[in-house]
Amino acid sequence: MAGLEDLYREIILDHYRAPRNRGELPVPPAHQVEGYNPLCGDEIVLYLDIDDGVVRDVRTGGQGCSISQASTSMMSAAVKGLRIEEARQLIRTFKALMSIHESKLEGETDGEDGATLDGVRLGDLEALQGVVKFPVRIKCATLAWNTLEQGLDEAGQPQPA
Amino acid sequence: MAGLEDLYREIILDHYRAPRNRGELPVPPAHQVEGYNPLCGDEIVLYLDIDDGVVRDVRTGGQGCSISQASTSMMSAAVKGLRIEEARQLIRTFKALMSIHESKLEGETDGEDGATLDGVRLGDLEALQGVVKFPVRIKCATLAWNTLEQGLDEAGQPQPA
Amino acid sequence: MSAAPLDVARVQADFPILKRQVHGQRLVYLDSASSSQKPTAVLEAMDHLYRESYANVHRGVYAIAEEATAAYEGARARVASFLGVPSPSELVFTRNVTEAINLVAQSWGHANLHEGDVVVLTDLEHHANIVPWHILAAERGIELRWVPLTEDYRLDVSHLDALLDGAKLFAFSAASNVLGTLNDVALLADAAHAAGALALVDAAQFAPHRRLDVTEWGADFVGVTGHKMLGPTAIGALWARPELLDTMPPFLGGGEMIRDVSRDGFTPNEVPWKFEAGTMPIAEAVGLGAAVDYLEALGMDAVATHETDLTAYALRALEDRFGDRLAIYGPRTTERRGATISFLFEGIHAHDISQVVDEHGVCVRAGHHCAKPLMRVLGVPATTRASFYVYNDESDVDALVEALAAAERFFAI
Amino acid sequence: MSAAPLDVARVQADFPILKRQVHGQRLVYLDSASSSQKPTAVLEAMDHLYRESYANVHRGVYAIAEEATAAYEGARARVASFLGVPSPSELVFTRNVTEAINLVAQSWGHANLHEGDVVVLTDLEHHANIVPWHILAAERGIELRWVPLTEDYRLDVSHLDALLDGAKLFAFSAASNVLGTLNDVALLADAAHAAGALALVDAAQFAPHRRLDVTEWGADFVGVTGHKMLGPTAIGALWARPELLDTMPPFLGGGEMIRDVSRDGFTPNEVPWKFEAGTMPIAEAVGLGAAVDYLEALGMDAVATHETDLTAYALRALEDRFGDRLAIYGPRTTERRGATISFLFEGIHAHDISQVVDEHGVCVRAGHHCAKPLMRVLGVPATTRASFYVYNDESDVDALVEALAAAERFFAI
Ligand SMILES: Cc1ncc(COP(=O)(O)O)c(C=O)c1O
Ligand SMILES: Cc1ncc(COP(=O)(O)O)c(C=O)c1O
Repeated sequence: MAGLEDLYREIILDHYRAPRNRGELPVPPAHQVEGYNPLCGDEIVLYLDIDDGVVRDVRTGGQGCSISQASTSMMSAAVKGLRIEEARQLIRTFKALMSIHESKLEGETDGEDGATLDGVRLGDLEALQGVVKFPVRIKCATLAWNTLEQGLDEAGQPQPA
Repeated sequence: MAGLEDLYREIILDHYRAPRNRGELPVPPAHQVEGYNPLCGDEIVLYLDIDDGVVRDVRTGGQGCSISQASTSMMSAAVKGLRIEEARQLIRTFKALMSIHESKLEGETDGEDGATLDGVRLGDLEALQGVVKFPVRIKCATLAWNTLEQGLDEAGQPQPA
Repeated sequence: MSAAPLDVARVQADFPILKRQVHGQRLVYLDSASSSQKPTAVLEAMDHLYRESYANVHRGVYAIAEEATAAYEGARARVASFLGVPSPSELVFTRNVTEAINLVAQSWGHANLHEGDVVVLTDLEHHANIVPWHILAAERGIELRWVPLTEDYRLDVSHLDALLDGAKLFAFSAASNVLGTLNDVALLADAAHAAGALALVDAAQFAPHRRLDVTEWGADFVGVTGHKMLGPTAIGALWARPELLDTMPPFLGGGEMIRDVSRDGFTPNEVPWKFEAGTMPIAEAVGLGAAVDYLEALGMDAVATHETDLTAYALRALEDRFGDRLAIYGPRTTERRGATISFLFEGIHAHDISQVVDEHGVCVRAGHHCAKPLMRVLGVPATTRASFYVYNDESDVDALVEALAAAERFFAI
Repeated sequence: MSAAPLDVARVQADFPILKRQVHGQRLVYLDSASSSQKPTAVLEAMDHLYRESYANVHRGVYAIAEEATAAYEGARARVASFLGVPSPSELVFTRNVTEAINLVAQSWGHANLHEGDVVVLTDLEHHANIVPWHILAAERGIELRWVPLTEDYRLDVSHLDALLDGAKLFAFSAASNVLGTLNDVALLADAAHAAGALALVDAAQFAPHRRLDVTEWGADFVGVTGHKMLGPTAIGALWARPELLDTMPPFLGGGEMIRDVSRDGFTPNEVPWKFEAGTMPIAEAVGLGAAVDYLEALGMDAVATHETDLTAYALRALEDRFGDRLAIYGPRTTERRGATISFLFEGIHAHDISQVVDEHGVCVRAGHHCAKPLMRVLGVPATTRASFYVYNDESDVDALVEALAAAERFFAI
């Protein structure tokens, strides 16, 4: 039985209370992209400043629960400065983390090497892995990432082969 | 519990085996009308020779189960020669007979005065009252009568006030 | 009509799920507006059919087929009588109220609505009474208009006549699934008729809680959904005036809804079967029949009184404990109000509240409640919603208040 | 896959209704082609959901809502796997196969069929796979063509290519509900594709009886209906190629099928939810999940073998006892044939036969079996139909033969 502390780790509540990179960027040159979670009504807006294959800046807006807000905040911090391929790799890694089945996680020692997946360092993002134990909330955690992916696509950046 | 003999009275089987008034009439002057029982696929065709407010002649065609065939046969015999208002009255009476609930019938002595309803003599038709105990078959028994009613309507005869 | 007050303890004993624990806590089910729990009588009615008299209906002449048909049509008669429907033949079974409204949109709508025609909705509709009209609007170019809300979360009828001017249909809910507001259906239906429009009532949130009489309402279409009124999933009903049902074209095509089929075409069956294509929710209809029997045995007046008392208690308890920190989206008194209470804590998302109170065994909904246009009007992305029904009592309200207090502490900044 | 033969006595013990008596006789249920009976496991799965974990799905974050959602989506995964569907997201739950076909007709059909387009059907279709196309034909002016039958009650494929020439869709059943004929689905689907048409398969009478693998068939749409395959009423399923589902417009509008709704319009949800408007048949999906588990435990190969043996026995018994007096409408051997046998006695109406055998506890269907165009081809208004399933055995065939003999005597002229 998963407890609330699995879901609401301290670092998540911290990102929720003090979200990083809130704000807007002028469009254009930035790309603006919106995401919805039809379940709970969460909305997120991303402004992506992409230049020369690099995510130079990210700003976020919208409203949502602590999980979606924290995930958005963490995502914005994690992808800023990444090359597009790196950002896409991180999206894949994060989504893979979110699709790991509860039973696998249960057997894990607490985050000892859970911090890498496919060799990608997750850092703070690792704190979100407890969400997997609350299936309904997974969409809250992935909203920012799906929106980012859509933004990268829309920004017309070539997809990796 | 109703038994088969309630449904298949001898006189019904007789009408079924030797249906009265089978055949066709030239259209026009006769009116032709068709009826279907969507449940069992029974089809009936009536030819009505109506003149001066009187059902001068009736012929019947189509295919169906013993109940629908017997009811058609009995109907044709019963309405031939009736004035239209009388025929309509008979339709109403017959349908009323068919909508009497089983429990009422159970209490009845066997046909002693069951042969009249609203003061209309039913004669042979009375034999069909056992059908009420087999709700699914009621539509077999009423098919001919509904078709007759439709025929009288279509023939443009004035409906009684 | 029973004048006896509701014996909630006895009612609770009829609902097996209430014996359940979650997270080691007593289950406090406060999400009946989403779907109600089911009494043993409903479960047993369906089980009995399957174990004793199950067969497809309208099709067989053998004994169990007759029994199943009698059970199915008997259920139609009981539901019809519960809703004040004059004749069972005016009641069409559907999967849910969503399908009932889609049936009207596609059958009546396709036959009667053309480019430029106006359908009037309200700002408090559930998506079930919005999206079917959007689909039609996109296909046909009809215009949608929206009756706004007042400050106290009621329909603002001050410009109703202007909004209804030239309208063909006014489609509105009898009770809001978010605000708890009960609308004055007869008044709205009258206004529709005065403007020459038909009135469609989404009674999903009304039928479970108040005595409903379609003829008193004077509307033209009324839809209800079984799973919110103690019935099983997969059964709902549409009542419509018989003249309308008679002339409406079929909705779905298939077995049962036809009189004849040839290679060249088909002739539809009589109502209500014209609208019941394929094998219907037989056991579910029987379950809904048992549900309305159960409600009638409780007495809808007793149900209404119980819910009103509980709502008053809950409104007071929330205000006493949380004051201004908790905003209630809906009328603050029990006047023309059902037992559905939407609220938000300043700075805490509805979703998070719901998650924390679940830890205390308390089930409340968080989200847009399938009413996104209303959420936009309210200016919030989501609310937390507690809704009460026949099996809830004051101890459930107390449990909610304690769990909310714990949630507030948990997210305290 | 179980290679063990079916232990019919054990199977019978799982079906509570078989303990029932009618007219003082043992119930001999031979109408499974109309609807099957339900094993205890199916009834208990639904009961368990309602008693332990019931809530509306996809909507709540609380524990029992999560459990209900997991049960509903888990059922989708199990049914998908039973049908060889690659991913659960390709499987849409519907009320029944009738709704599945109407969904295709209205969603795919409205988007893809225009005046003069051709849809090819066959002469052995059920109304469910005829009337939706008639409705579309009347609305859109599409042309319907019909694949005829051979003398031995199979599809005559000799002119198939000509019939399919220029067609957009070939819609046919995998198994006839009247004749018992099993069609060569892969061959028909290939022919459709060769002509540039899509293939829709009505698998209502196939899925309960034979292992079905949608990818092996290579069709584009496949519909099944739960109540004929040991599941409850009110649940069916439509599989379609994901590319099709993705591009098809929504069918019914309401909650759950949307991603966003505003006053101006809506954005549909992902598949399969795009096609699941309103509260779905939650308990019924769970029941169908339990039904396919039950069938898988029996082993579909064992089911097929059992049915083939029983059909051979029945065909022989009918012929031995009644000879030419009894006409069988369908293949005379078990090759490419299911366990559904339609027949008529010379001079005795199907309805009357059914009534008399009921007196002996034997349930058979009489009528047009929702296949009136086929009845016209056969030149009869109705047939009597006996259909066998997992819980039937040779003693049931014997009871049928005795009851038929009694009926023949009763109506002897
Ligand atoms: C071949 C076939 N298709 C379609 C149907 C319709 O099934 P349902 O009524 O469950 O939609 C049936 C059964 O009646 C059938 O046998
Ligand atoms: C007001 C209202 N209308 C319609 C619906 C849709 O009900 P269903 O999902 O049973 O069709 C609901 C419930 O979700 C509702 O509250």
